[in-house]
Amino acid sequence: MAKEKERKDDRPVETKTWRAMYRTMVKIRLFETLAGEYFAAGQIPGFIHLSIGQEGSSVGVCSCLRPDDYVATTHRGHGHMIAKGADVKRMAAELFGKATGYCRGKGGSMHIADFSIGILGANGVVAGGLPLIVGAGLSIKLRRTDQVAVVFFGDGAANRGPVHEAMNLASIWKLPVLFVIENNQYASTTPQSYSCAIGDLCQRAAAYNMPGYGVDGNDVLAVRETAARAVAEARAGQGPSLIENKTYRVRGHFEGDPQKYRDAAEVQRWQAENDPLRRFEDFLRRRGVLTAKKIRRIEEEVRAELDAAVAFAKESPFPRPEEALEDLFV
Amino acid sequence: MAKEKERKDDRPVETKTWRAMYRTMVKIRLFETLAGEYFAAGQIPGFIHLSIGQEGSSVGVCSCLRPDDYVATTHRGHGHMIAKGADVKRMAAELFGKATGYCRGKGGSMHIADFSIGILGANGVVAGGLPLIVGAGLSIKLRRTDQVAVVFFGDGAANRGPVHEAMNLASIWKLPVLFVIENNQYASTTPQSYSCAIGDLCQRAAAYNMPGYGVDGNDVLAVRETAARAVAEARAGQGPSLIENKTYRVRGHFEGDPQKYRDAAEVQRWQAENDPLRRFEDFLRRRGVLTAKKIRRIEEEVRAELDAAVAFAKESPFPRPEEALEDLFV
Amino acid sequence: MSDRLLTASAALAEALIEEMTRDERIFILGEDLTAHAGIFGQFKGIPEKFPGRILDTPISETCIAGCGVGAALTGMRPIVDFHFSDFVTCGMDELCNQAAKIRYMFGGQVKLPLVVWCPDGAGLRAAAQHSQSLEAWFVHTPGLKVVVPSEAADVKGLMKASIRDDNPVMFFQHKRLFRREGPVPDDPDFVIPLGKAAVKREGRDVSLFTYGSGYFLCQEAAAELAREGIEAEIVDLRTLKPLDFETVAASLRKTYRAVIVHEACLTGGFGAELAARIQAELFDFLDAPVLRVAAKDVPIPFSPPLEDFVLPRAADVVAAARSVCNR
Amino acid sequence: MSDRLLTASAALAEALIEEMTRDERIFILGEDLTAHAGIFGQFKGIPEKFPGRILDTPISETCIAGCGVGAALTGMRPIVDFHFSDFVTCGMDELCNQAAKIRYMFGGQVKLPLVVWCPDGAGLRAAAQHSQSLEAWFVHTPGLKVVVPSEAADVKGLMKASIRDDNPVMFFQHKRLFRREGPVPDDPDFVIPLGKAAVKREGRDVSLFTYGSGYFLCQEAAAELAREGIEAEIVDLRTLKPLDFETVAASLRKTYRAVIVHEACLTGGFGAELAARIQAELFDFLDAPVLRVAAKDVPIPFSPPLEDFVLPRAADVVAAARSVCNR
Ligand SMILES: Cc1ncc(C[n+]2csc(CCOP(=O)(O)OP(=O)(O)O)c2C)c(N)n1
Ligand SMILES: Cc1ncc(C[n+]2csc(CCOP(=O)(O)OP(=O)(O)O)c2C)c(N)n1
Ligand SMILES: [Mg+2]
Ligand SMILES: [Mg+2]
Repeated sequence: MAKEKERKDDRPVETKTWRAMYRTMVKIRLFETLAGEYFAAGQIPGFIHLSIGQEGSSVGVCSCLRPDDYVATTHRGHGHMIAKGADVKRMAAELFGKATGYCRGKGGSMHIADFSIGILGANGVVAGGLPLIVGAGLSIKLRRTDQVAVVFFGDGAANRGPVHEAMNLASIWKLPVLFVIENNQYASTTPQSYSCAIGDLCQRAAAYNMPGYGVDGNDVLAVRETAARAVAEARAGQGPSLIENKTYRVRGHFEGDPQKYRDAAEVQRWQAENDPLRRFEDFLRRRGVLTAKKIRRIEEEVRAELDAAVAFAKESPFPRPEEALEDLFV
Repeated sequence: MAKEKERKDDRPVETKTWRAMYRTMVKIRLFETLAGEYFAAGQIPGFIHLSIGQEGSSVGVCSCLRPDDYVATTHRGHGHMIAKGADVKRMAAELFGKATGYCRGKGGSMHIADFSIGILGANGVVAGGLPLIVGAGLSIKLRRTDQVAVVFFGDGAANRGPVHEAMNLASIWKLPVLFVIENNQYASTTPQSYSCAIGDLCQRAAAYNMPGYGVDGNDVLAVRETAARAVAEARAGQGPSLIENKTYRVRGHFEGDPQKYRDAAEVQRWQAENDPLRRFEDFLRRRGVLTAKKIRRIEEEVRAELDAAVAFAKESPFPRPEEALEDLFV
Repeated sequence: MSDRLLTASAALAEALIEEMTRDERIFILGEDLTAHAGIFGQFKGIPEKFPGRILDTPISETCIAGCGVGAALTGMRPIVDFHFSDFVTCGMDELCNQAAKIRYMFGGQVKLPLVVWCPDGAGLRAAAQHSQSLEAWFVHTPGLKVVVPSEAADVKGLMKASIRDDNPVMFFQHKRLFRREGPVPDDPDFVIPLGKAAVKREGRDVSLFTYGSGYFLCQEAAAELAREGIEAEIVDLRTLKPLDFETVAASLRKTYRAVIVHEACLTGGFGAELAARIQAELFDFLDAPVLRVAAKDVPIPFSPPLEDFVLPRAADVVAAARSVCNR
Repeated sequence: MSDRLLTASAALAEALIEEMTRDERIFILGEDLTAHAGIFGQFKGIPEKFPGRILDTPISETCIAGCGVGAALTGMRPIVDFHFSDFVTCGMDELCNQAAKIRYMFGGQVKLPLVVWCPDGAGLRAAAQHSQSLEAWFVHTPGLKVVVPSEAADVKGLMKASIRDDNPVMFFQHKRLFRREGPVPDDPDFVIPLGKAAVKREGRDVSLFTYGSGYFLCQEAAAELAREGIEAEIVDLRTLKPLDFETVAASLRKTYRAVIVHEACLTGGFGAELAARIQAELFDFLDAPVLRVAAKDVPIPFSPPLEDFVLPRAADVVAAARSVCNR
């Protein structure tokens, strides 16, 4: 928690927003925890990637967005969905493969979307969201609205070619796009320090003539501050930014990952010292925005909401087999 | 010619090398000129891309290479081929579509190679050579030789995704690769200033933790100096470099290009003031390495060689139709 | 309303101009579009008429394709110019893993009105990497429609239908046919619905099923066959996915014999799919095997005698038709 | 020499270990290979045995594929691990415009000994972007060989042959079959030549032509059919390109009936090519149409009832076989 103390608490108090952000972080944490449990229990088919420990990034960024802004997310996208305002009931149902899920059971964890709130979809292809978000940015520019378009991607994704094309294109056209790298130190089994020729991914912004910000991704307010600035610039027509939220993947790459590539001690250290949720909680308590009692209430409310979501998912029917033939073409 | 004067002539005289380089530049210039003429006369099928005005880059770089070093080139690759030591007879025959050509008529201008001298091929796909050259670099490293691998590509190519992946990969593995951008100001109809978010493409090297050099590509000795350094570092196991040779495409993108995207005056200015061949010639005369008479002799010799090459190409037979079914698999 | 003679290129431009006038959401995206109105001049008039709605990109096929997808998902109706169809390889993920799957895997939440315009085909001595006909890859990718027009009128009518379609459409137009003229109806409402083949020549002896450049081989072949007393019916499929199998079946039930003609290489080409379906669904109507005429199974070589040898010729169609008729 | 029971995964590793021991030029390249010996554990033992010859890459499929090509051109014999076959879309240019064409377009100057290992197939609830069977794209790309083993012994024998081949080979291995055991000869010289199919069950009534996971459906179906008195012959094609059409023809000439079975979606799949050839070359031997059993023409959906519905089942093979036999 050391890092928090260094920070001067001179920010104007945004009680309502902060509380909402906190609640969202709790919701993500609990959603992911439950998803892990139901996956382990064999009730969620396929495979799932959890974002526990990365709530600072999703909530920090999405707290700056409007419902009509766009977000493209990743295989590790539950947190972004919830932070953007998705319905956890329909999310849970989708993970369970049910007909009431966001995608009527066709997508699963790796392919959820809610176009009604601007979520253009999770993506099973690493870095797959970047070209799409440039298209969304171009669309905004052509339609002359002041929306912004945000893409989340990982440190591993950052080494794929489409990233280069997307950042260059967004820059020459000054599109309202935020490129948000969630550098959680690993891409599957591969440490970021191995896969990338430079230490700070945000430095690559210079290659595209856009601002690049390296942020403590486990400090949700630091993320929010940076994102707010980038969003404001994007809305004002000043073009794209690159934000690198430095964070840590606490769980395995996927649930069930044997994780031979790292020590358990490393994980524990991050959890103990640098949990974005605990850090924010401490901050809010110190600032008097939340009390232990209020926190408990939030936790209970969120728990109730998620229990209801899981119940909904469990009780929902599977799709009928023939529904597999629907939804291909308009 | 102004630029030449500013340069202090304090380089050690490398008479033999300089003469050879000059001869090669003359050969490229004449080869390209003849190719243009025979194309216009309808004797070369398909379409061709000429490198007139870019001889400083090809000859400057290749003058630092050994026969066993690798080169991957582009759709505009005649100059690289000749600079690496290719046989103009077999090149001409290939352009004419003849059975005696490098590729037995299967490749044409856009797909020539001479693997016996390390030329891994021209490429009809822009930036197609970059992933291949990283493979060549990796192969060198695994075989523990001190070869180097050079890829030429254009300012337009620089915006393609494979460039990003290739530069990152070459850097993390410290492969003996030279990435040589020939920034000739245009990619087909598109000015470099439009297509790229930053002015100096060589700056992108920083995103991959490798040295990046911006060079006056029409000063063949400046190119040679930079390439020599990068080659030496690569051979010594110090990893890749990015060199941006700033030059100009004097001809249309392809022969027959209507060129509505630029003024004839712009072209004339470059030709008049910044022709790499004329600049080098002047330099060599000033330094007493060549006299007008010697120059004339070189030109005559090259002309004779190329006339013979064209004659060879013309006299050679076309491949038999059924040969189309050969060469697919070993 | 009468027909005018237009080149395939002019027919394309006319379709685009009409549709872009009708619907502001349509725009065109690709490399080198504005200076010369497309590298083949195929967008003549559009840069002047619609400034800001035809956009030059850097060389970034992956992002261009993805950009089309993203714009289509957010209220626009993009047309992506792929420069040469050979470079679909550089946008394959965006086309096949994104565009084709997005509507389906998200449970039908969204529509994706995207046209991917791919100039394809050989015959220009452009060699292996600028001459391919790759439509079969996309026919094998659920979620994409695949259109391959032949004549100028088809180009116009099918492009208009493709633009109006709310699904991703791969539109292949043959480079060597851009300047070929054909009659085009003078009617702004002239649209050819996707999934409708056309019987372009009636005949009772053999059905020639074809599309794209193959159509012109069939025309030539049919004239030759007629001289020999064989009346070939030519069915121009026009859309490969969805496929108008009814028209195919009706023709076959009349002729009992089929030859399929396309320029893409033989093995695994669209002809395989069509032959497989015909023999499966019309087995008892077949008096002879369904034959395929296609390019030989090699990359397209550069040298004229080689390229000519590899590509299918009208004579090959004649020979195949003769052989099924004389069985 | 006797057979041992090995999983398909162990058979793969054994092939690689034997070949890597034999030839120093062989190395493996791909994402996440060393920590867990491949993301499916398919390279068990290799990271320890051959340090420096199994290389982790960043997520860069385009460059990884191209890297394989470049290394193959310069004296090495690389094996590229494509992580999931679905991501071939990200290396499509390197595979289809480079690897497939380089030898040909440069007039045979060079050889290109490259194996591209692609774990493919559905059934793991991995949804649309991690479940595809894309072999047909590559069958339609001249210059590539295409191998799709089914049983553990095939995996081993075909991988060894692929590694020894001097041409680019696309090698598809089904993810759901990694743990499936089968007898594998205990002979280091056991190699199955590319282009040789295997008659794995003899039968006189109907030929089941299949490969990869389809083989196990056919096995199951054949047992069921036998109970009904129908004796099915199972031909495991093993290599799709080059195709062993002789073995196909021999079987068909015996049974007069054919069903083709694969997991890739129906339209434009490899079954189309095979059906087209069979009916063209063996028309007079066919007592019934060639039927195809394949996945339905949609992306692979996530939810178990949906995925199960889309994939072909043994019962579908039984029904098809029955229908051609009862004609
Ligand atoms: C193009 C592509 N390559 C490989 C994969 C397999 N894969 C899925 S997630 C992943 C690691 C991604 O790492 P990163 O981008 O850092 O995201 P994180 O998982 O850490 O959130 C890989 C290799 C994929 N889905 N897509
Ligand atoms: C992937 C790909 N996209 C587009 C093209 C068409 N094309 C051929 S050359 C060229 C321009 C290349 O510009 P640059 O890289 O600057 O090289 P230059 O022609 O200037 O030498 C284009 C767009 C291609 N061959 N390959
Ligand atoms: Mg990561
Ligand atoms: Mg250029």
